[in-house]
Amino acid sequence: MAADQTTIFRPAPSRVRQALRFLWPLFGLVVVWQVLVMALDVNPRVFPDVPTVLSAGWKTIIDGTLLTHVGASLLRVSVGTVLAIVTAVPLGIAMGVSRGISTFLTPPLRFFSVLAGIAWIPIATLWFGYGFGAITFVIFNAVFFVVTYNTLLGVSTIPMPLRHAAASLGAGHWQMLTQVLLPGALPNIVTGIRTGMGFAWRGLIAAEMIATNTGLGYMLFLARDFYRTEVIVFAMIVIGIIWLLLDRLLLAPLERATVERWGMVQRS
Amino acid sequence: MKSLVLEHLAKTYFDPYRGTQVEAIKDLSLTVEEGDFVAVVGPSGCGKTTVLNMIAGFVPKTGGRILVDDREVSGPGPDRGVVFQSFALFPWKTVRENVAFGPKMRGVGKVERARIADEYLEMAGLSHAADRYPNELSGGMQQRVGVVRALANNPDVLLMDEPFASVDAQTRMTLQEELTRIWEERRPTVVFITHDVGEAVFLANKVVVLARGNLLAEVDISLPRPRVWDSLVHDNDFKDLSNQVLQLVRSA
Amino acid sequence: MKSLVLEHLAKTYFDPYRGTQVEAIKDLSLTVEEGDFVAVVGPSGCGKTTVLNMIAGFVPKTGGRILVDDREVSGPGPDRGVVFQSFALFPWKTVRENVAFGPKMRGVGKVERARIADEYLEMAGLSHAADRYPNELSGGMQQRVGVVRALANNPDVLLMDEPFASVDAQTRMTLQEELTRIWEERRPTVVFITHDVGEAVFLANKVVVLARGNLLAEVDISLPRPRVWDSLVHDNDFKDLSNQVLQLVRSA
Amino acid sequence: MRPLQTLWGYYIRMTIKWPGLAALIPFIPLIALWSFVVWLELFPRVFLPGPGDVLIKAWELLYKGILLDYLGDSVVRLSVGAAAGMALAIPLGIFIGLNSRAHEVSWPILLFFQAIGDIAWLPILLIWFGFGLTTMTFVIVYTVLFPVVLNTVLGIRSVNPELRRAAQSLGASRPRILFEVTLPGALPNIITGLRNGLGYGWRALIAAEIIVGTSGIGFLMFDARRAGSVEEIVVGMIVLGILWYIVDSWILAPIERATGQRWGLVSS
Amino acid sequence: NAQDDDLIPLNAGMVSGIDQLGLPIALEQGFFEKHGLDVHIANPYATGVDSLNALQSGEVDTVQVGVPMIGAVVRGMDLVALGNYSGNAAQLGSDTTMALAAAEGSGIDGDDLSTLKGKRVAASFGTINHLYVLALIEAGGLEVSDVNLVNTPPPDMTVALLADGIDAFVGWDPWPIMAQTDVPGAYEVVRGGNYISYVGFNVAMRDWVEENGETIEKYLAALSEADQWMRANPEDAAQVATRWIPGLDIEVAKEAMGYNIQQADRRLSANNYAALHAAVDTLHRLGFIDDTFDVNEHINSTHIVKVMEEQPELFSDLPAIPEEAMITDGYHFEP
Ligand SMILES: Nc1ncnc2c1ncn2[C@@H]1O[C@H](COP(=O)(O)OP(=O)(O)OP(=O)(O)O)[C@@H](O)[C@H]1O
Ligand SMILES: Nc1ncnc2c1ncn2[C@@H]1O[C@H](COP(=O)(O)OP(=O)(O)OP(=O)(O)O)[C@@H](O)[C@H]1O
Ligand SMILES: [Mg+2]
Ligand SMILES: [Mg+2]
Repeated sequence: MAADQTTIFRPAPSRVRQALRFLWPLFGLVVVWQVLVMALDVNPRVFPDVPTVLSAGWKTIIDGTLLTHVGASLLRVSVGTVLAIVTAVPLGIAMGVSRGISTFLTPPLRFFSVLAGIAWIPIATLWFGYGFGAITFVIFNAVFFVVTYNTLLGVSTIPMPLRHAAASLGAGHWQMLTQVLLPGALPNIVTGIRTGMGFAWRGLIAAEMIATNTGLGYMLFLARDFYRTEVIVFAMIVIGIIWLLLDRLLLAPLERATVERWGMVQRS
Repeated sequence: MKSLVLEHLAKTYFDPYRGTQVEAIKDLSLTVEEGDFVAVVGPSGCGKTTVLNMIAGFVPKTGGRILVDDREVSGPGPDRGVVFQSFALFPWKTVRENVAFGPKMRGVGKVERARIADEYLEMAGLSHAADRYPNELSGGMQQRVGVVRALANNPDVLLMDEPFASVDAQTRMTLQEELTRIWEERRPTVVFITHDVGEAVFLANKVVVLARGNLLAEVDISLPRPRVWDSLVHDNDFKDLSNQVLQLVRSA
Repeated sequence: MKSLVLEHLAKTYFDPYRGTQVEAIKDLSLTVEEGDFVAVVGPSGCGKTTVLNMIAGFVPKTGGRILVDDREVSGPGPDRGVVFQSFALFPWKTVRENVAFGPKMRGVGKVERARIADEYLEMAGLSHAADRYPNELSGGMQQRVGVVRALANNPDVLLMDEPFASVDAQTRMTLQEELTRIWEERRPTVVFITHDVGEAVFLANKVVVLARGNLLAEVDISLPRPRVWDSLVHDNDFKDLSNQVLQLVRSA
Repeated sequence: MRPLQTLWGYYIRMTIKWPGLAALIPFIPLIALWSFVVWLELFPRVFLPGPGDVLIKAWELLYKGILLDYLGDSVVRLSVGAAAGMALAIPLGIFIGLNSRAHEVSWPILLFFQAIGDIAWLPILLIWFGFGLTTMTFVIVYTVLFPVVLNTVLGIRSVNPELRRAAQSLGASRPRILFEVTLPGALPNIITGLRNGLGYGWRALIAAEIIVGTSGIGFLMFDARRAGSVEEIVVGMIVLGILWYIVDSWILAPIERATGQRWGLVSS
Repeated sequence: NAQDDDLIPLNAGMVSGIDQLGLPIALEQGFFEKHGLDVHIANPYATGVDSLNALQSGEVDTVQVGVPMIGAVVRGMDLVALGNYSGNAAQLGSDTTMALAAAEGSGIDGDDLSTLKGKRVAASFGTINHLYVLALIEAGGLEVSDVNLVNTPPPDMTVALLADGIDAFVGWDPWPIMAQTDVPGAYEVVRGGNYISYVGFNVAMRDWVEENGETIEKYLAALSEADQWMRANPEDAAQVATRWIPGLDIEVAKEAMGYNIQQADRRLSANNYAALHAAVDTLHRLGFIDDTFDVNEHINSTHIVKVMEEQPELFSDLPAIPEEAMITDGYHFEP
């Protein structure tokens, strides 16, 4: 006979344990990296080992340059991303709600969604100015389309009866938006933002090629020009960590408190 | 409250993928007086929900007219409260928030609408579950939330689609009596879909029998009010009327 | 066919967000003989669906044991067919494909399983809707699809959660008689949840009354078979048994 | 307001009558605006060429045979990358969506790498894989991966668990459940993931072709740019936009209509 | 003269730029075949760094690269410079192909470079124009921190100037020339001026160099002949430029070619050792690289010297290398 199938409830793990559980795969990755570099005896110009990267990173931390770069990049990413989210979510909802708007906007949306940020740079510079304007545009362009498409999907998967129920309980347009469409589309919006912000960081790196003397992308390009692979890898790690933190501190709690709790998606 | 007039109402569903069509409602005329209570019965798939959805303004009609207080229906509105066959609770709101949704839309203050909600939850025997989310409720509990959510909004016209189908016999009787009480107090115009013939006769002033998208019969129920189950179960008029309606549904 | 034994079954739902818990089933012991037909009644929220879900292997129990033919249940399986309270039809399959799903999983050939499906759809009065998708059906039609989908798979144990709640009186009687016929023919072990006391007494050999997560009573129904509505409605034993069960539910 | 409304109503009716027009009309105001800005001479022509200039340049490139050649190269790279990306991302997404242990282990790693742009990887990839199809494919796969995985995971986690239960108790084995229940249920999300992923994969290709490229649309755009011509950039953008438009509206959108919308999972 | 099948195959890489044109010209004019080589030119790379990556990955045998070589050598890439693709052996100081262009009203004055103070100036960091702007700043009596330098890829410089994102930029041709035609009011502040010595070498990996001495000599000879042809026919060379650099305007190409041929000198002299050394030194001083290296180890002048000795006619139109800068076998540069 099978062992007792009874499941005993386990209390939610503590914050520390949760963090550890989240971090150990990353530690594993670092170990694999170091072992691979040592085992294959990789040239540091091709791929540096862990201590080299750490000491290169340490140097930038001490002399304060890292902080400047991170600060500059964070500012650019936040402005671009926030602009994109506040335009994309309403647009996605409008398209999900109105057939007319969606027929009108689908073709341009489709057309522009593949146009890379770097292709826009010469034109964006003309329109929005060199430097901050163009950079913001490139980041915006990276985030906007994913969030729009995911919001659109989110809105159109809300079961019709829910929208009907709200309408017949007297919800006006605004209330429909805040009480039904936004929460209903939330799982998809979160995934859209999660994907979009990932692309925002990528867009940033492309954008910081131009008109800058600060930022992680700048740091990365400069390192590339002088073959400082360990600085490149360090910058990549910093970008990854910042993004992880943002996701852990902003998106994941939002997800847990809302869509998972409401039973709209299964818990992970 | 408001009167309700259906004139040569028709609804055909199109399937754009297959190019076929389903005539759900063929030609339906019906007048419901202000403050009247009409029950609609009929075989599964005869078009009851479709009619209700058109009155509520959810699905566009393909013919005829629907007048609520002499004004043609153009979309959903809080004057017509709806209880859905599929409950349609907001998963992202607790039970209390679901019930308080209508008052909130009307701009009722936080404390007051919690009070309203709790009052109705009490009535539905759901006080203990007020803080749960819908996915933590049993089927019957969800249905009751759907019912009181519509009642709490105090609409002029109440459109109810098999509101007690998933509720046990005992709770059902309580709810039926509560509904009668509320109706007598406020006199909303009610359209009540049910499969339970006894329920239809117990509640309504008039029972409408639908069959394959058409009106088959209207039966006036002139039983005295207030009606209570304890006395009615043994009432011969009640039995006769029930039997009459049952025969009609069977013949449909 | 298979017997079914519940021993000190318990189920507590935890809400990890709020840290609260709901004791849905407290301590339930019950034996259902091979080929028996048991109806479960009880107030809304008393734990009927929870028990069914545990027998089906969908939700983990938090205490006790469930034995199907002396083997402990460890997960869902085709030996136990389920009719869901919320239908659970596959939206991406037509009605026929939904019904043919079980046979398809068993590896029945295309032609044969279409034949099986059509036979059952005929029985449920749904032949005309065989090629539609679930979202194009009325509530009662969806429910009937859910019922015949389970029947078509010919399981040893049949777990049915208010399978006829959304079906009109006439169709319901037909389905009840069909179910009786099928049960007499194949003798699956049936656990049938319903809110309709008459239905419970009409169908079952034993009616189990649940109350707040506990077993309140078991009532043996020794009415002769085959049972048909036309004769039973006037049968006094039937009336007495129904009343007895109704009183039990009310007292719950 | 009034005439606008009538115009809008007219537009809606027209698009219902001739759906083909719906794809063209929204671009008319865009092109008009573009021409107008050029006509105003707000910016020197060399920086913002007009539609006419671009058309002439496109014709010239077409005539020389370069455009089609390069387009062919890009399409091959993209197809290889997209195919590899989908082949990797969809199964991975399914695996992570179904298996909570896999989710726990891979999620931090996924998010970490998500933000690190392909451009950052390029210098390292070039040393590893050289200037060939492998690098291109890697970059595209890398870009396609994240949106598709994230969306697939969401899609799978939001399939109603009751449907999976129904299938199980009808005797479906795990693989059968996957194909008969989980995948169709997650399909709307998977398609949106593909739409985002492939769209951005296209962008990554452009970025890669600038550096790695020896041919291709991205190369065409930036090769000329290195000598100061913007026209090729605009030609490239238009070609890419049209191409993606075709892919989306002839492949993705029809799948969407025939599945999610038809099944009533997604309102149209 | 040589038979087709006797030709020695060679893969060469370049970056698309006017100063690199000697390579394609040698191909188009048949100089490679004439010198017994079958050269294949990979499609031009975007930047010098990319061309070095290509070299590292084995895609090409030799490339033409300038300052990016320094970073690579510091990080352990064993590169050897074999000749100049652009530079000047006859004198110290050669930068005619670069200029500082400024926007109208920027107030930057070519006669007084201290006017650069506080201005936003774009340069491509890690390239020769970076070194050039650093020298200009020094010449103006300023500190690097007095000027707001921003990193910008060359193609974006003109549009940046137009959009008023920068006050001025330094760049190689054709960008300063184009700025004057495309950006209303833009003007050339300084052109060349021998502030620095150009670094632009034919570069290969040491292993390869050690095994292919003869091939290298043929290669350098062919390129030298191409340079000579370019110096003699600048108009025709400009035509070639428009073919190899799509989008390049012929008028711009002609003007740029006029400057370019002043630096089309394949020879090596002590001046080129000094140029590389100075570049390494500057970058190290400013902290862009952690380490320096001995330029003697990474310049191999043997092969070009041999060509110069055996085929002097290829260089007959060039100014003679001054005695003190002449290099002989066993030459060792002392800073
Ligand atoms: N997922 C869940 N999380 C928390 N509580 C739950 C969950 N599912 C059910 N419950 C609670 O367990 C109790 C029993 O629910 P169950 O669905 O078994 O009732 P039921 O007897 O089937 O009722 P009904 O006749 O209304 O369908 C109820 O109080 C319900 O709120
Ligand atoms: N969205 C739809 N598309 C196509 N046909 C539909 C749609 N909705 C309903 N129908 C069809 O219209 C008819 C009437 O459906 P309706 O839901 O009104 O029935 P009903 O009387 O409410 O039945 P029940 O008692 O089973 O709920 C049915 O034949 C149904 O299949
Ligand atoms: Mg209905
Ligand atoms: Mg239940």
